[in-house]
Amino acid sequence: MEKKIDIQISDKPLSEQTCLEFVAHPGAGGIVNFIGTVRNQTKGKAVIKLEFEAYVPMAISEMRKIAERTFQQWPVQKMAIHHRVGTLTIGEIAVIISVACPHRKAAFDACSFAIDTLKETVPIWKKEFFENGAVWVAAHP
Amino acid sequence: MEKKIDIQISDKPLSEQTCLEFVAHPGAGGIVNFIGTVRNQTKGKAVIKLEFEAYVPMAISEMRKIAERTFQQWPVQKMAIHHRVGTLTIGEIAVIISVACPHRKAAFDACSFAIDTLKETVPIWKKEFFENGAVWVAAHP
Amino acid sequence: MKVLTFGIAKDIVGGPEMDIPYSEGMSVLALKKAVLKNYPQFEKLNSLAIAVNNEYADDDLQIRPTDEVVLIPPVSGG
Amino acid sequence: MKVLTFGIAKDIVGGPEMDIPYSEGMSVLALKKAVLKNYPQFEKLNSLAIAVNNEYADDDLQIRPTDEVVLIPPVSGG
Repeated sequence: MEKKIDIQISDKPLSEQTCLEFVAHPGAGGIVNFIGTVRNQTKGKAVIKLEFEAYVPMAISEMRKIAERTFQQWPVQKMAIHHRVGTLTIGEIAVIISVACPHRKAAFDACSFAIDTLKETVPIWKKEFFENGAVWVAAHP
Repeated sequence: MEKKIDIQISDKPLSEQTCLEFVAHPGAGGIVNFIGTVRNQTKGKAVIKLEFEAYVPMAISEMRKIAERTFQQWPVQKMAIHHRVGTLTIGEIAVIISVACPHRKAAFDACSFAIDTLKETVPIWKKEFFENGAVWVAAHP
Repeated sequence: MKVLTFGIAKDIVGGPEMDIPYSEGMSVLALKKAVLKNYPQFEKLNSLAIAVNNEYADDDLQIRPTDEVVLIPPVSGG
Repeated sequence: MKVLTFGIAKDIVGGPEMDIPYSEGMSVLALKKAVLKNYPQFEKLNSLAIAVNNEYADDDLQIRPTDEVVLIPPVSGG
């Protein structure tokens, strides 16, 4: 059976082209890609770099669950979720979520759901490095 | 001043990579790309190919208006709208809209608004070719 | 007056432009009526707009002889 | 019992795992209490979950000696 879901965690730069080629589908009319990139600041403080750490087997499993829930809730044809780990500098891609659907509205909703859920459930941790110090994002109130 | 909007109409294959490179911005946290592709069927009838025709100067002008409205309504940092014209086969990319924002919610909303509006206002016409005949999409009730 | 056509309008008219008699101060509405009189098939379309100099034109806009005038049948880009 | 740590949990514990005394039939809740007793800094986190064999575990799940047990501090992927 044709593979409908592609989940990857990688310490190499992510490729939107790879995601797009994976989700390409002759019945697709709308593909929505979310690309999360490293911002140069957080609450006004300059960010120098980021580090992402993952509990890889569980992160893969949770990303797959998100994809499966997305397929259940919308008429998704194909979906890719790629997440980067390791050290990233400003502008680098941290995550790509690509969703192909027959029509665009579902693709927008499904992609938005997927990134929202990823940020809530997938065991990946982001450390932001500033001029003087570093913090694990979202760890403390 | 740095160019914030990139509008293109082209008879060559569109490149999502080109759009992504254009919208890349050190302050961007979320980039949303919409990619409209040619579907293999419409209401169950097999589509063989499509032709897009544009009234180019006005189409460019209307696409620019959409981008400007999008910048007014959301905290958009950069935006690209590329539309293909000429003959396209199944799976080819008809349109790409890329939007970069500091946060993802705005990027989703802005990109969705832009493609909805493009379909309403931009003078581009799509002809679908079937086994036996062809129709200009949306022309008749 | 030369009026440019695209998409289904080109098919209806049988070419990339049509000729409509122009009169000084002619409105967009008057132009639409003249088009419909010459080509009743336009009645069957979902909509018919007129662009003057690359902008959608209101019915009461007066057309000047030098304007670029275009028939805009229902659009379907994207 | 070995408990793996990631992110800020690794910093608090000072390494990629911690050792917690295991007792037969120990629940996830009991494990959490033991972790908090040994490392009070975990109280300050927004949340603290436990994963058992790659799944988020409910408080009443009983941990078996062969399970892979991981501390999951607040996630921040994407």
